[in-house]
Amino acid sequence: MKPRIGVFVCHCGLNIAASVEVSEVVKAIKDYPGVVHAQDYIYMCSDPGQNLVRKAIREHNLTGLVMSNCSPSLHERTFRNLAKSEGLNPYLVEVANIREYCSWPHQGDKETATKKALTIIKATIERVKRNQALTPLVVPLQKRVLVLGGGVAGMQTALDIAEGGYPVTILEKQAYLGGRVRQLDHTFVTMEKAKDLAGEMIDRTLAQPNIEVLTTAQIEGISGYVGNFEVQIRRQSDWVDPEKCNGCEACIKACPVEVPSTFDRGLVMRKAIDWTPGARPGEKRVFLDHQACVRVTRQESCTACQEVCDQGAITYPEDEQITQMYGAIVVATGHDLYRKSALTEYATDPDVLDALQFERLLSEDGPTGGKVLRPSDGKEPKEVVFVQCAGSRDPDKHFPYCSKICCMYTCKEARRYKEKVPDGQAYVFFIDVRSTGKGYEEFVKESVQKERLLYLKGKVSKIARQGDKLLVLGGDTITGHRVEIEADLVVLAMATVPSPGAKELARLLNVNTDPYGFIQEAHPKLAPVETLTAGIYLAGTSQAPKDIPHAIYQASGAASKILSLFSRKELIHEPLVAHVDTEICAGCGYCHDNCAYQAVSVDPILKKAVVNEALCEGCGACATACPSGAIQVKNLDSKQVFDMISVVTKDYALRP
Amino acid sequence: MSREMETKALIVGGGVAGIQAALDIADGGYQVILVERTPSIGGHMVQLSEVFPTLDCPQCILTPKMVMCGQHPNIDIKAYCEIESVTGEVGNFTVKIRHKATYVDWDACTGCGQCEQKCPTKAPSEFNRELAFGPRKAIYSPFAQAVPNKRVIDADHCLKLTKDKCGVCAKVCPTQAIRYDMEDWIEEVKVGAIIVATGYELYKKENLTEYASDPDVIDGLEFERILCPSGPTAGVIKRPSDGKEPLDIVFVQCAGSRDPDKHFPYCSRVCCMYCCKMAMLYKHAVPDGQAYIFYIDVRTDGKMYEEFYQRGVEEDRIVYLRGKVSKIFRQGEKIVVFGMDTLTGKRVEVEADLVVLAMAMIPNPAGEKVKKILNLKTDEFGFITESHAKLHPVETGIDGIFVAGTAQAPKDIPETVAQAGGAASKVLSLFSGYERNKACA
Amino acid sequence: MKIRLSRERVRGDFVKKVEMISGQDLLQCYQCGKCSAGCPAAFEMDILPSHVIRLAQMGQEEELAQANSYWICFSCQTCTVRCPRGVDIAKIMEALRLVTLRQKNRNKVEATGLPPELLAELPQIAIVSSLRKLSG
Amino acid sequence: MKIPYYPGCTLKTKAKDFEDSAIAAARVLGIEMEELPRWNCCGTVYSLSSDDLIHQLAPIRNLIRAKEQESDRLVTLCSMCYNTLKRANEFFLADEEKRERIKRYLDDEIPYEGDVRVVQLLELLRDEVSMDAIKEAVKKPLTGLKVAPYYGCMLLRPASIGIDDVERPTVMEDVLRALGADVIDDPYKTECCGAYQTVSQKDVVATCAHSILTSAQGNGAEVIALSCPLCDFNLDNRQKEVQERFNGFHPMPVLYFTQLMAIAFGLDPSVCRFELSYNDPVPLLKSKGLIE
Repeated sequence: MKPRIGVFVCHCGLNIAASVEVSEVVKAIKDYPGVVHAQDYIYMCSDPGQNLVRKAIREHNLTGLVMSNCSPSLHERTFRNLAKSEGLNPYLVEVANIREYCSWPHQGDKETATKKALTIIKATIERVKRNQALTPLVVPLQKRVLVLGGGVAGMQTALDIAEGGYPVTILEKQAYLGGRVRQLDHTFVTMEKAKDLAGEMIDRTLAQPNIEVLTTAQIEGISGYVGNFEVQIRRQSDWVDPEKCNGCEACIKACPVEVPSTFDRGLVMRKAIDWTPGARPGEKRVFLDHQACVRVTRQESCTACQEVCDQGAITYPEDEQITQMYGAIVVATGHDLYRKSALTEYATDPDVLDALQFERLLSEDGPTGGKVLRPSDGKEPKEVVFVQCAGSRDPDKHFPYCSKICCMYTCKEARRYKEKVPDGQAYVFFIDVRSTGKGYEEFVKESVQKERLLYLKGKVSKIARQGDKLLVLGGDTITGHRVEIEADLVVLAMATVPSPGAKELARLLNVNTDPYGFIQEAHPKLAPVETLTAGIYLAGTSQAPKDIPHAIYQASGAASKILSLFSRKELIHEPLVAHVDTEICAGCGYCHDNCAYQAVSVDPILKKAVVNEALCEGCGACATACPSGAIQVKNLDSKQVFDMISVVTKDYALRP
Repeated sequence: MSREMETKALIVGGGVAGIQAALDIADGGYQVILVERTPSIGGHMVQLSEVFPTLDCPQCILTPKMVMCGQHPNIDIKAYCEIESVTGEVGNFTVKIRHKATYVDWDACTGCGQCEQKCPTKAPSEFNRELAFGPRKAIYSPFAQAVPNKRVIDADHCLKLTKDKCGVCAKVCPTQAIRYDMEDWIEEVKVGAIIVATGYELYKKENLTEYASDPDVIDGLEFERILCPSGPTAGVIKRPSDGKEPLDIVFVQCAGSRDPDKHFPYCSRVCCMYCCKMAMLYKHAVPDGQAYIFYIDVRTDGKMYEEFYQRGVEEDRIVYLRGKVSKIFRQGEKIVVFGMDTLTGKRVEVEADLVVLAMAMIPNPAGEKVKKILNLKTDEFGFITESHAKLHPVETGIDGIFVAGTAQAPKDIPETVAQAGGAASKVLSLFSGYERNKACA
Repeated sequence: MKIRLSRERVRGDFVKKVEMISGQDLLQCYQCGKCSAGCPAAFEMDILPSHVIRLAQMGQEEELAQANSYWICFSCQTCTVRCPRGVDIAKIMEALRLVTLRQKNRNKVEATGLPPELLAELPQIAIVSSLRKLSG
Repeated sequence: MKIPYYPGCTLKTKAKDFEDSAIAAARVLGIEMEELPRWNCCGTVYSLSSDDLIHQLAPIRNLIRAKEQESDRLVTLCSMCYNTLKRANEFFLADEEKRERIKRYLDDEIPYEGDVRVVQLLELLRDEVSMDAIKEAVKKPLTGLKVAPYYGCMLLRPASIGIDDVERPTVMEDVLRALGADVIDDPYKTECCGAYQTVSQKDVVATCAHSILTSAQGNGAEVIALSCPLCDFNLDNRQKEVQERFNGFHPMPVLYFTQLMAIAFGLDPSVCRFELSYNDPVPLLKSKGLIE
């Protein structure tokens, strides 16, 4: 069938008409091959403008439209919807952008602008001639969410989605919910007990009927795409039945394995079977840590604990394997602290702690019952030095970034220390005090004055043991003097780093990470909770260091994206996707290698490329990589592109 | 809940926070009324030159969102409107909205701009921060990509409305949209939830009396307009007094912030980054120029912010000086800045061509009325108090009323966008939870 | 130069004395340097006002004893009116002067030591205020 | 209007030009400044220490003198006296415990509760006389005379006792403008002259004076107007040292604002006691036709 194309040229008020001689364009394009109708109007997007287009479609029986106006990001949808309502396939409509690409950059040069507009329109006509009528893809949608990580960010996302009426699974690696907040003493600015804060959220989470919590569980495999992720989950079975256990501790005494306590950050040793934090803060339970037990680590058949348990509470069932479909996934895997031993200029010493260890010393449920006693000899430290930026803001040796929360938690820890040891002195070495949140600056000021904290601007150069004391060599760049302190205890605000295993998880989920292993958001400003993989979102410190309020509202932000997603019956996907001519395809796999969305694979048996249309974003990277031209993007195939180029080169060939 | 819930949201304020929340809720399938006080949505973000740390232009990243709002079937933008009263409770608020007289029938206006072109009267442009460079007309649209793309008449400057002369806009309007006799009118709507996103303003320079009141001592937003490629100087860096290119430029951070004795105790959070950004953009536009930044602490604590700051120092050779500026005054052609570098312990005197004050961020005074109508709790500076600093950072303590963006506290764009999403999520949870429960029952 | 810090230093008698005489909390100062930036006498000072406060915060009595800053200070209070934290720096300067002047025979200006031609030239107001500020 | 007046040490000697011109000019505006019958030195500088009360006694006694005149106000000319008296009174009012202790040392005096207000002549002109009244009293407007007002420190700082905005005062400008002068805006008008350091640190004061004077000259000033005998000495007499230290410096006259008032009001120039000035202002004033 011969194409019957209509060309509509918009004045956009004076936006286009001031630079482009619209009437000349219409005159010149009227007789262009394939064009049966051309027309201009002051505002094609306005109601009267749209009516003109409708009338033309009917009267001239048009088979394609070239809308010559502003950028397609503005009105492509408008005119495609219009076409659809007139019974014309919307994918036979293309926009020739003669505003952003032409009239705006060529203001005051009517001749150039008019000529260029004409070229753009002709090229678009050539494209439309080969356009196919397409139908949007419909993808089913599983309205169930998987949240990876049961810290405050994960719980907040889960709560928002669950309150919106959708089922959520929280997958938590540890045996308890609450994440890092469970390890903290107080939280800054409000000085609430962290366990109260975590407790409130945990209570709400456990009470929410739409939330399923899987502790000691991890994701093992994933396939599928947005709306339809199939996820394999491995859940360690509980080897101690909490219903039967009476807490007699016989098993703990009998257990031959001793490991550093992870919850207390290695400040004390514990057995492979031992007390561990319970579901709610303040509660505890006996728990057998598979990672420490010789039954797992050395495949031995030790049953020392089972033998002494007169309640019969201990059994060793196999791990659970769960497979479940999810429509969306939220990564909220949190953070860790950089290891102290990386800073070799600071002594490896029992009295040189990282900030989380110090939190444990401050905590009532910590190894000292909340008394500040130094690990080496149990004495109360009277001179305590806090060192900020330990590994942060150190592009040469460690991390270039700022860990964001250390300025505030250091101030809080110093303040808490002084509340517990009123005759002690706290020193804080800093480079810049970054107290930028609501009430933060005021908190630092108040703490300094109330607790007589001495802030020293400068990095610490060396920390060395000297008898009973730790010698801290620092500087005060304000007076320009070197500073030496004989401290009893040193607390290092180690850089915030992603949780262990974050990189592997990112690879599994096919989401990007930044050079430090934090999950990369799709756009720092406009899509801060999305990843580039549709259907996978992020929350909390898995994305970057952040404080609790920021993590919580960001987690809600991620929930809102999912609630939006789930508000539809099914997912509609643009049909402008890659398409393989299997008779040409040689199965080389270049397309697969170049696809950022994992949308193209090579069928192992047929040795032909296969496009998962639900994942394809139509970017065309595969098409440019394909040596034979077998893979093409629909409605922008290479023939169309070359036709367009021919127009442009022909029009400009005679230019001097 | 026994009563029916109105599953429609009202958002007050059409800046990036309001836009983001509106889009999230609308994409979630619910109706949104987006009320904006000025003739166009976009807020302060569209005034900016480029945004840190990516140096994207807001025209590239925000205007598409504005257009999406304008075209979204679920979003009803009510520009040039203000909230008059609110009654009721979560699920059932009755809101009276004042449509301020635009003197232009927006149903008829096509946005062609012929009226604006012919209008003989100039007035200071709010969008251009009333800089000498960029006046607007008495009938105007605040900027080229305004959404909605409609004109309003500024009744204080229009010759027809002040002196009953002229009337040229009515003559040239091809759709006869001009209505000189238009009056404010009140509309009543019912909504189930409200998000307050009334934003910020900058503290007035005049409050810092030790710094001269001088055309060449400007605030951050004024400099954004001068830097903006589509701004009133077309991106050519000129100083307001004489249009000359400034070769020595001084940025003064914490101008009114971190000053509990005289101004505000809090940190305004974004100035460290935007000063660095503006100094970089300045340097890109004026390669011979030199930028100096006076600071107390460099607070570059977001993702890639520290790296951005280091780039400013290393690549654009920004000289950072640690110390507050004590006095700024004009001496002939130059603006003299008395500062200090506390690190060398030396006093620093700069003879600058232009001085940019990073004025403290304060709650938008135009939001005061809204806060009063809604009975919202605020801190002593007027920022809306969230119901719990950590657990409920977007709730206001009144059921069904949420807060987003800088109305709550100073924050940058990514935080604003994330928080707006958070507020939208609360509304979506509320509406969708209600509907799913109803469906189950 | 090196500073050894300890509890005895940063909470020693010197710090207490300066805080008591001046009525100011030294730690209220966050070292922004605005006082030094605007001080009209700073060009002659060996240690600028903000550094004087910094050393006082750290209890560095000896180094401060050597400084000329508070003897140069005009008590003009430019620093005081501009301090963002509301620290009355002029009072701290006064306190540092008094720490010395309250000891015996430590006057900077002696009434009997002024030459007659100077006394003849100077207005009374200069002589009285100089003696008030610079002698015990 | 009668008002008790506190002269202070220097107004009776080296700054007689200030006192005589002020009393004469004020009289034109209907103000009778009545010198306190017995006054003592105010101490010249306010004590900045918070642990001695002794320095507060002298100024408070002077306020009691005003109270004895059955007045609730006391006017000063000298900026330093103003500052010391006013601050002492503020201190007396602010702290009840200290107030009671001070009273114990004043038990030979009539009871005093801090109810005397200290005002400086400029305040009185602004708040009670009005600029219009001054304008009306002008017989010989100071047309063409380029005057840079200089406030120094003690009229303005600290902010709680300042007679005007601490950074951007305008009262002296307004008075001079009312007199018809061409007022020069100079950023150094609130910078310190070096004050009492003139006794033992001449050179420091000369450097300060140099900055202030050259800034004013750079902005076109022919004469400086001020209100403090110590500023006057440092800016006028110390020009000798300024000339010695700084090449190319051109001396300029320095006057009390009241001397300019007296001239503009057409009073006999003898009340101005120009002979007390170090840099003779007469040639300049003559050249402008302001005096014979």
